[in-house]
Amino acid sequence: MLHIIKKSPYESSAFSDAIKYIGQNDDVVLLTEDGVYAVKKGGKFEDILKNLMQKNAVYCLLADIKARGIQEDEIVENVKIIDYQGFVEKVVEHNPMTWA
Amino acid sequence: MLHIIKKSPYESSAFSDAIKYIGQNDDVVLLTEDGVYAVKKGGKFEDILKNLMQKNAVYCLLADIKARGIQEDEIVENVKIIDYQGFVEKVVEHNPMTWA
Amino acid sequence: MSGQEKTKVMLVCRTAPYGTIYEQEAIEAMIMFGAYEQDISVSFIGDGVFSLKKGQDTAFLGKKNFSMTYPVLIDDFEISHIYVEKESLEERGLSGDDLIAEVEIVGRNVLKQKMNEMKAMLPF
Amino acid sequence: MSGQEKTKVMLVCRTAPYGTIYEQEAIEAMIMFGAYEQDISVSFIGDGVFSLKKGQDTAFLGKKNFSMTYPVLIDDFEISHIYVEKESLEERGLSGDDLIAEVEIVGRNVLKQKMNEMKAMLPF
Amino acid sequence: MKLGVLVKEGPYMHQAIETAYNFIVAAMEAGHEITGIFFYNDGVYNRCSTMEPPRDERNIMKLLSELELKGVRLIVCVAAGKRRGIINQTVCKVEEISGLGQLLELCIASDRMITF
Amino acid sequence: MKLGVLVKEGPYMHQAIETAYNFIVAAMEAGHEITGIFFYNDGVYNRCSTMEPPRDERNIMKLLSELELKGVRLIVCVAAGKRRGIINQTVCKVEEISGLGQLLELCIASDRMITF
Repeated sequence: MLHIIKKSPYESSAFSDAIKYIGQNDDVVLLTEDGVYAVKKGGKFEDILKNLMQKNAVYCLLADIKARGIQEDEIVENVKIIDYQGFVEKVVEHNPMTWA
Repeated sequence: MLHIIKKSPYESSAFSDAIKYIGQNDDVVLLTEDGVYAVKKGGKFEDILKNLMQKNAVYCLLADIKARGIQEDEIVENVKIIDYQGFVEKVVEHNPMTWA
Repeated sequence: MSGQEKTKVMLVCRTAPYGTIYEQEAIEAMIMFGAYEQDISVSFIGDGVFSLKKGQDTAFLGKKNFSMTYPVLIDDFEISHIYVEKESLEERGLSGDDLIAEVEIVGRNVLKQKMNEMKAMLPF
Repeated sequence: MSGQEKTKVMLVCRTAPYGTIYEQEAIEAMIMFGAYEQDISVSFIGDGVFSLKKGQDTAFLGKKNFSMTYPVLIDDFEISHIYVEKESLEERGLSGDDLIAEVEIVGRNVLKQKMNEMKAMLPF
Repeated sequence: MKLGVLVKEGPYMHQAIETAYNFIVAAMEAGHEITGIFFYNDGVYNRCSTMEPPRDERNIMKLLSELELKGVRLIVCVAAGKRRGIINQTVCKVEEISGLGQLLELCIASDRMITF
Repeated sequence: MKLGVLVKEGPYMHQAIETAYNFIVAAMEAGHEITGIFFYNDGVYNRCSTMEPPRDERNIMKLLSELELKGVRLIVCVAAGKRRGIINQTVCKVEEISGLGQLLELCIASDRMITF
């Protein structure tokens, strides 16, 4: 499954609800819209993401991190940045579920 | 101040943001709409409410607890139930701030 | 659709009733989907479990009490399964006795397996 | 309004930019309010602090980058104060150096005192 | 007391306008004056005149119009309304279209300003 | 691959329709087929024809109509649209008004169903 998370993890339970459903190794996470705030180094969700990435890939959407002023060196290591083409590829590879 | 909280504390940061701003003894809390889920005995927010009520009054809106099937005996002790008339009175007594 | 396999679709209900319209419009979808002879299931996780709470009385709000629909979803509207996540119930101080309908209370891991079998998941 | 005391109003910004329109429409309010010669302040708490993050580039989104407005709110649009809550910044791994505008970074207790002085608070 | 109201959410999707309506009715019954209801953000959708909710649901547009008949000012923000297509004459029931300054005027003229 | 799209949020208020639009453009460029966009909940507001956003903002109604010219089906839910006043002929640009069954048909006809 592709878990698309689009709400800020600081504001909404979407992030915390979603990561409880990441059970298999082939589950991947895509952070979009305000969901990208989870990737910020030094933020509250850095350790949760690092722990998650031991088994599961985490992606974030380029347009959304750019808009929010998050620079590449501010992003937790190993989080992969993809564009809308990459977003489409992930949806082709995995069945999507949106957490809003 | 009258802190009106209208989002579910399980879903939104409105509740946790608001209670950090309850500083004075004359601050009171009114739970409306999905905010009323905080009052449920045995729920995650029971202790937080009890702690808060040592200094500050907490009200919840009758119409909203009724609609959500929360019975009076399921409500954390000392939370006061008010109707829309009571809501108006609280706004008259305190300057309101809505946390959504 | 004769001869074809039924399509498995799950409505994933994550929002509380009344505060927003999502749950009400999710029910409207459940009712319509039942008529299509596919394999439709509904799951309640997070605040979605509040939708099934017994004793809802909306007279003071002036709104429709749509919780009456849940008990008849399986028999009257041909929904295949209603799943409720056990962990979400517990976190909210609720148990099966608090619920309005006969539902399948399942652990998160079981529900995740069900999701893996779906062709489509529609979040509400 | 001569001879009368100015009305103190605070826009309380609690939402992140771009994901919803609240922050953008809050800015439109700040710009208009400035023209009325009242005492208007703006506070950023919770996810609202993200609105002030440096380096926003919305070209990939195809949306307007409205963060440019913040640095000129006080001088050009006669907003009296811009407060940012220190605790919310820290929780998000941000400091004053990350912010686009000269703002007053204040602790929650100080901001609470400011709120107590307001005639009206408008949440966004 | 003079009470001003700001509505930031649209009809049906959020309970906000319903809570606002019930609050306003109670306030008027208690003898308070409503200085006006300002519709901002998605709140402007509450004045869409073409709403046709099912019979067993309240028609929010009409309920608000009843308040207007009782003398409550309904003010729709021009910028928020234009963006969303809700101030076109053929589309919507809008009595007073105004700029954001009117929201500040409500703050000035009211003893309390409450947001739904 | 055949991709179906469900849009649950209104324009401007939420970024959902903008992400959906950018996703759909990228998917079509990559050669995938969009089986349809179903507008539900506040998503129906995306088809309000009277939108007049400021010049430096995208007109979402028109962007979607451009997709339609490229052959993408736009389907507005009749129940959600009626409730909100968005399927009246004089008000809104609606090509296909349909029941919720069409949403299920999209699930059946698509390899993937994605919600914005």
